[in-house]
Amino acid sequence: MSLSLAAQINSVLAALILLTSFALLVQRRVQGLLHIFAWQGLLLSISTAVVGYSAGLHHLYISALLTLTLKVFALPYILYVLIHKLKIHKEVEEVVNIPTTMIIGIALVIFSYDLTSPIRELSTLVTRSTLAVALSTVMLGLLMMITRKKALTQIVGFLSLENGLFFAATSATYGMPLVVELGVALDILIAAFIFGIFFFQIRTTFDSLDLKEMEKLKEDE
Amino acid sequence: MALLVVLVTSLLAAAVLAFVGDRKYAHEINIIGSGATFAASIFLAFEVYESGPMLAGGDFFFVDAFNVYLAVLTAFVSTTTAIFSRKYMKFERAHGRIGHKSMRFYHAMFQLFIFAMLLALLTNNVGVLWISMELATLSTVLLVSLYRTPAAIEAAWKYFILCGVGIALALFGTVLLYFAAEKVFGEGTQGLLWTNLSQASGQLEPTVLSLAFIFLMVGYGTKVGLVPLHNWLPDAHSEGPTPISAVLSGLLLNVALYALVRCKVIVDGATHSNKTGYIMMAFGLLSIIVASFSLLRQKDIKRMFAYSSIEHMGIATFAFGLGGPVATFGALLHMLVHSITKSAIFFTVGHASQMNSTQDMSSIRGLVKGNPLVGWGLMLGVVAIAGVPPFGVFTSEFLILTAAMKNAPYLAPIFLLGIAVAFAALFKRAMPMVFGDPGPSQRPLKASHFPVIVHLVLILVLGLYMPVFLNDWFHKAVELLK
Amino acid sequence: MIRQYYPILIESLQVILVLLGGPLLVGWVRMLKCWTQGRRSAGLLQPMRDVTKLFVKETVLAENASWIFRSTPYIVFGATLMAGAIIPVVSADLPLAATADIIALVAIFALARFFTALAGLDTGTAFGGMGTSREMMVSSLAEPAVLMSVFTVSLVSHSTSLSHMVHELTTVSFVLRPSLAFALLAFILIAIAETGRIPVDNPSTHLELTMIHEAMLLEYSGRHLALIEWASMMKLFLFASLGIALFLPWGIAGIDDPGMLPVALVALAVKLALTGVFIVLVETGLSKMRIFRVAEFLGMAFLLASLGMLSYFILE
Amino acid sequence: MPSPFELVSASIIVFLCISLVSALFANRQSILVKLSSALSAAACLVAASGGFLSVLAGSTEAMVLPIGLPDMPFYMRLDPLAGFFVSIVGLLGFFVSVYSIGYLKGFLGRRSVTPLLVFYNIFMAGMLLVLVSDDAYFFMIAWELMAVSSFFLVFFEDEKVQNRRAAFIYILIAHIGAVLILLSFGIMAGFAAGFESFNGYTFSAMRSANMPAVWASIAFLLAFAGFAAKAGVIPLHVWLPEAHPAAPSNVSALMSGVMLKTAIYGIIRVGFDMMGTPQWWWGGLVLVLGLFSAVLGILYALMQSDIKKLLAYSSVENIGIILIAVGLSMMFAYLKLNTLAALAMVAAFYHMLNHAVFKGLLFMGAGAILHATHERSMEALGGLIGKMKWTAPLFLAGCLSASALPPFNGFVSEWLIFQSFLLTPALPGRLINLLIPLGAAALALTAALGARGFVKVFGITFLGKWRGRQGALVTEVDWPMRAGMLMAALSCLLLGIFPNLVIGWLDAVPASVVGGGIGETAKASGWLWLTPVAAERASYSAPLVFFWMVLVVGALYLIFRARGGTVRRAPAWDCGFEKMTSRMQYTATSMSMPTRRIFGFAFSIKEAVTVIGRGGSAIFPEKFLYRLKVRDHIWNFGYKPVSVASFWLARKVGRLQHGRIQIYLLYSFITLVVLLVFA
Repeated sequence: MSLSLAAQINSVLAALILLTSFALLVQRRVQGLLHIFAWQGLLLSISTAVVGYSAGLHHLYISALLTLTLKVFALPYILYVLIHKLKIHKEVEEVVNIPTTMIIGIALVIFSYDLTSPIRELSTLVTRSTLAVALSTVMLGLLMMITRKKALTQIVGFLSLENGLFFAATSATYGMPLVVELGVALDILIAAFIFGIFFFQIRTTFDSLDLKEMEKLKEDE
Repeated sequence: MALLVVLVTSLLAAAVLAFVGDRKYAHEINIIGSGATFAASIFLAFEVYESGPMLAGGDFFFVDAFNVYLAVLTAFVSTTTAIFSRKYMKFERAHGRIGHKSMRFYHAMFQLFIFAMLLALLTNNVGVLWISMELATLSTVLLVSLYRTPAAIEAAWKYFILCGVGIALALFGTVLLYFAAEKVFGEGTQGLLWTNLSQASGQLEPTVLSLAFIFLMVGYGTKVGLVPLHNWLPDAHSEGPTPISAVLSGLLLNVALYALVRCKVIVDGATHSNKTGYIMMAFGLLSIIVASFSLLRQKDIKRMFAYSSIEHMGIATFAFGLGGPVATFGALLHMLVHSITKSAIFFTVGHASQMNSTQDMSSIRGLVKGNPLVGWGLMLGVVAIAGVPPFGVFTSEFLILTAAMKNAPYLAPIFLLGIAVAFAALFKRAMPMVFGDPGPSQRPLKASHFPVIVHLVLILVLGLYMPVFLNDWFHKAVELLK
Repeated sequence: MIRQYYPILIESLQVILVLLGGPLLVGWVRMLKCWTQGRRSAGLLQPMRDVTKLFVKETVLAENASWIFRSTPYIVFGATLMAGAIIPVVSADLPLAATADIIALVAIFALARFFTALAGLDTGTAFGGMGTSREMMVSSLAEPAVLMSVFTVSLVSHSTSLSHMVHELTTVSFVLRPSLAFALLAFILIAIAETGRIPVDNPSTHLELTMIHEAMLLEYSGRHLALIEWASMMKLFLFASLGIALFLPWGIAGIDDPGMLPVALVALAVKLALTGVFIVLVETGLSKMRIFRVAEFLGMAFLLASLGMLSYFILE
Repeated sequence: MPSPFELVSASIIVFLCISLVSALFANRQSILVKLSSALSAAACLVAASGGFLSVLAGSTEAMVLPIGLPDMPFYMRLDPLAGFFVSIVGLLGFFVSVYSIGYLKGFLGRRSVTPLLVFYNIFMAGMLLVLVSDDAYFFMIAWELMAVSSFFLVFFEDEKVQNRRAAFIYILIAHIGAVLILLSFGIMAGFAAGFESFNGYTFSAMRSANMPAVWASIAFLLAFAGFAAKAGVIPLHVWLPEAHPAAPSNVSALMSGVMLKTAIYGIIRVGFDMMGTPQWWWGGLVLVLGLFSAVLGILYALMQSDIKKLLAYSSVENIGIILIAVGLSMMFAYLKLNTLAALAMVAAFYHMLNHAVFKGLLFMGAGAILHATHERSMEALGGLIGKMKWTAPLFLAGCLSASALPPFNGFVSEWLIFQSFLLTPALPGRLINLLIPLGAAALALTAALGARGFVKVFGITFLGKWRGRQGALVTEVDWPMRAGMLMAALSCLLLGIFPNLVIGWLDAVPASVVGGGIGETAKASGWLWLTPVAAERASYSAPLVFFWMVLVVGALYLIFRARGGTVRRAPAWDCGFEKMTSRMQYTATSMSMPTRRIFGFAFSIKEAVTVIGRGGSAIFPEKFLYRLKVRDHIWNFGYKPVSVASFWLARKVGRLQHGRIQIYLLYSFITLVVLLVFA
């Protein structure tokens, strides 16, 4: 496999990741969200492996493996179990309607591209052009967190945002040093447990996972 | 060696406490753990003072004047907080506000949190810095929701999400940092070591670094509690147990600001401009103004002091942004004195709200008559935090304000407005709480005197006299941050 | 020999002159008034006779009158007499003139009034309080005006010392000064108010509600009243001579010029007689003002005095 | 023989020790009151003698304390300027401390006096430290030590809500003022040494700083604003009439008598000493504000019926008078008229000394009244002269001094200020020239109104008949209180009679500040005559006035004594009115009615008469209720809007904390995008 081929594969994967990000934005059903999230994780893991292979960086395989276990199996599974235990099947509600969200999303992609283009010129890596996609994924994750009303969807948005970060780490720099990668993975795992606990706490206290219940703490008029 | 003890002790204490759980002597173990960490940190400080900055654990740890004093401070405040939390948490436990399981969790997480912060301070690796910052967040999230009240859970959720997102952005910044460093240092850990980065900052790509700084700023800035990224802070401080509010306000914010400043040094070295300084000044001023005006209308006592923390972090951030020896010296000192003062205030606030079984300020009355130490402690704490001499907060504000008058005179009026409004708000609220006749519902309380007295004495001493070694450290740190 | 004791002589002469001149001037004014109103007068010496009669009468004190009430007549008399020893009436060469300059002089009058006002409050009567309140209102407006008016003169003469002012004004060649004209007008208005003449106050009224100065003195009798009455007569004399000294000083004997004394005495008599005529003309021509019109009247005086000072700075 | 500086330092240490000891032995209240106050009095005496000697010798001593920041140790310095203020603080402190021995007994058994003793001594130490500090940092510490300790003293009786309110307004304005001063130091330090080092913070460095005129003016304005807030200059005076009545009377005496003076010290220190030559318009500004304070201060004072409030407003007036003199001195110094500058400055210093003594005396007197009657409002007092045979004449002495009547001391200093006005030569700028006559006029008006106010205070309180309920219980206060007041009253008289001695003593101060003096010319005609510039220009002989009065009054008295005139006591005549009750007397409110009519524009007056009639109808009135509320406009137009605006803004800012997490995330998002776009 030549370098250019690896770059091509990577570009395709990047495009797919971007697509899944948009898919997350428009998906209304909770289970659907989880599926898309798992797919995004898988794409990320493949991309990491491809970069690792093409650049000959073997620690990236560990990263890919971590991603695979965490993002494709562990987290979606935890969330899936939670959905069942907490009986969340309702459709997802948005604050902003979907077409508007889409338009904002596209604007964000353009913005990210514009922002990263001076950096692209500097890099010598094959994967450099994917930085724009990584940033877009981060932005779109944030956008999803802003526009969704349920605690669970916020978490999915958050995790997708982390995916973007991870993608940036692998694509732009061929991965961070292993210590960091492991640490990040550990943190995400802990975070997953914490939001798991949270869902139960929220559920038992508020009887719903709707964020509307959690708007009590504010300055009174 | 001392360094290792510092880190291991707290981690070990966390493990032991997780095992011990809600036994009678858990509080004492907590105190001993923190105390041992504190003792070790003093040894570490001695080592550094004798022999200058040092690398340890390969290149993994780096201790210099800037972080060693924060490490000692962290260990110190954690010790006094542990002492305070003994009586405080026993009271909470006795009055059924928290259960058996929560106690185990509380102690373990407290030590883990201290460990995370010490790691963040002492590590040389910018990536590990990020990890430990995240760990510090995660370990406190569930402490904030310890009481399981709806408000506590809401606060914890907001804390978790907002800081999670913030810290994620900081990771993006760190990735960009590494992206730039990779070209100089090649693959591997070398590119993330702060010592390397700061030395070779001139060779790093300025455009990448200024982009990185923005992400780091927004990321760590969220943890510092800078406006408009501050919204989690008042909620988390007001709803968690008071010892946690004390360490969040006194320590976590400091560590986050520390991380930010470390990154600023690298970025400044690359860009050769003071753009980062301007950004920090803007955040600082905005925080000062918004926080001080928010102080005016507070009803909840802990929430009020949380806003006060935002204000003071704003001051420190502003001063770091301002740069120059005097302002930087002032900023370093401000981190120290704010942390000591604010934790002392939270100690008294905790007791005050226990005495009156409420955090609502309009129901807290006449503390001086109920418990003179809590009353006077709160009053003097407020006097100190409001920036009145001879307390240490004044010293740093003095340096920062005078320096601001020289370097950015047009900003001084805004600064002044913030300080004045905050002062008014704090005194307006504190006076009726401390003085006057106590309400009928006030109950006597065995307050934890020692930590309050130690903190207040320390802050008074720092206002009148500064030990030579502290001065030396600050000067070295100033050199470092130039 | 004469030269050596000249200062003491002239000072004694002046004090005696003031002591006697006060009642005489009041007698003169009353005489003139009777003539203009077509009544028969009681003669020039009637005020003196009144005072001596009061001295021998029994003194009645209010039950709750304190030592303030009792000491006030003495203080008032002492202060007025001191003013009499200071103002150059016939000669600028007064040894005691340096005791107090024009500012201190005003303050000495103020001291007398301060105690009079307290005495008005001392007995705890309604009219006493009313008198005090009104008197203090009048004085608090008149005093600055009088100071302003004399300041103009002292600016012109570069001194606040009375004998030096007179000396300066008599020796320097005559110049028409608008500032002095304003100051004179103001001074006349204030002198009327200060000495309690119509249209500000009526010294001979006994209608309670219109009283100002008299209301404070209602409780006095016997020798106390005698002292106060005498002092107020001296005050009229002194204000007249002060005005003369400041604005029409020609004729007053200068420093080291004892030969001029007889001339000065004659000149003083003439000027005072004319002042009496002026007072009577004013008092017959005008009626007493309502109490709050007095404030406007004094405001006018203050304005004139300020104008005098301003015109010194602007025009001279 | 210890040096002046050693004496002053020793007294400061003693004060701090007393404070500490008072805190430690809190359970021996009655001994503590005596011991602590007596020790304070001794320490005050030591400080006063130190200050006195320092001015007498015209010497300057300096020292560096080994504490503080390593780069900024505490610099101390005692020069004649500071020495003068130290002696005022010490002198009044001595009187008041003696007085406190008796006054504080009134609190025993009711509440713990420990906080009062602790903060009283810290307050004294703070004032002295302000005067001897010689670097910006130490100065600020001392300054705020003084402010905070007096803040705690103001609401010593903390259960009263209005006391807390008063203390709050006080500390807020004091702190804002302090920060302004600090900013001014910031400018000066910046020009002195830059901020690359810590060397610029000493006053000696600031003295040698070479500042451009614009920055010098900004620095002066900031410092002036800060000090003016402390001094109670209108429009920054609002705290003063609230705080002084709220504080215990011995504290009000000190606050009004000497604490306000430390602000004047600051203005002189910065304006003359540290800035070098003042600009002429600084003097003009100081003069104009002084005039406003003097006139409005006394007008507001006239409206009060609370004794201590009246006295507080009178302090505003007197601070105004002092500032008038300081302003004149500044203008003269700019014109290099050293003698005139010295004259105006001597006038200012003299008036500060006088005001300290007589206002201290008056507040002590008010405290004695409060102690004896538990009443502060004049409307419920009256006729005390018969029951308080000592307090009454002593208080009268204070009133005479405050009204600037000869032969008391207040007159001498006002006379000197008038002389400065009249000696003013042509000044640069046309308008400023007109300011001089107008200023003189306003000063004259102030003096006259002052007399009016003090007739009211003394007359309503001590004369007439008792207006309140429990008149029988009033007794004279005990000896320490009388002694404190007696010494102050005697000082009032002596300072009034021997001005030449005083001027000869304090002449070293203007010599060190403006480089001129009037000590020689003032006594040129002998000790009997005060001739500030020349005998031809003006002269005043206080001893002669005094002896004349004694002589004439004594002689008349003896004559009547010899003649044996009889005196008969009878009910008051009052034009034949019968059944006079004490309720028919003039009250404080009715006394000030003419002023209210004439100067009504200066106040916001709310007047209401309610008629309560039989059976609820007003046709057959049984009772009239008269309600009067007088406030100064400055509160309504200056402070209320600020407070309202702050809360409005606070509400708007509170909207940021909206409660919805999505909104918070949006903030982060927008912040990020904005920074990415613009940075």
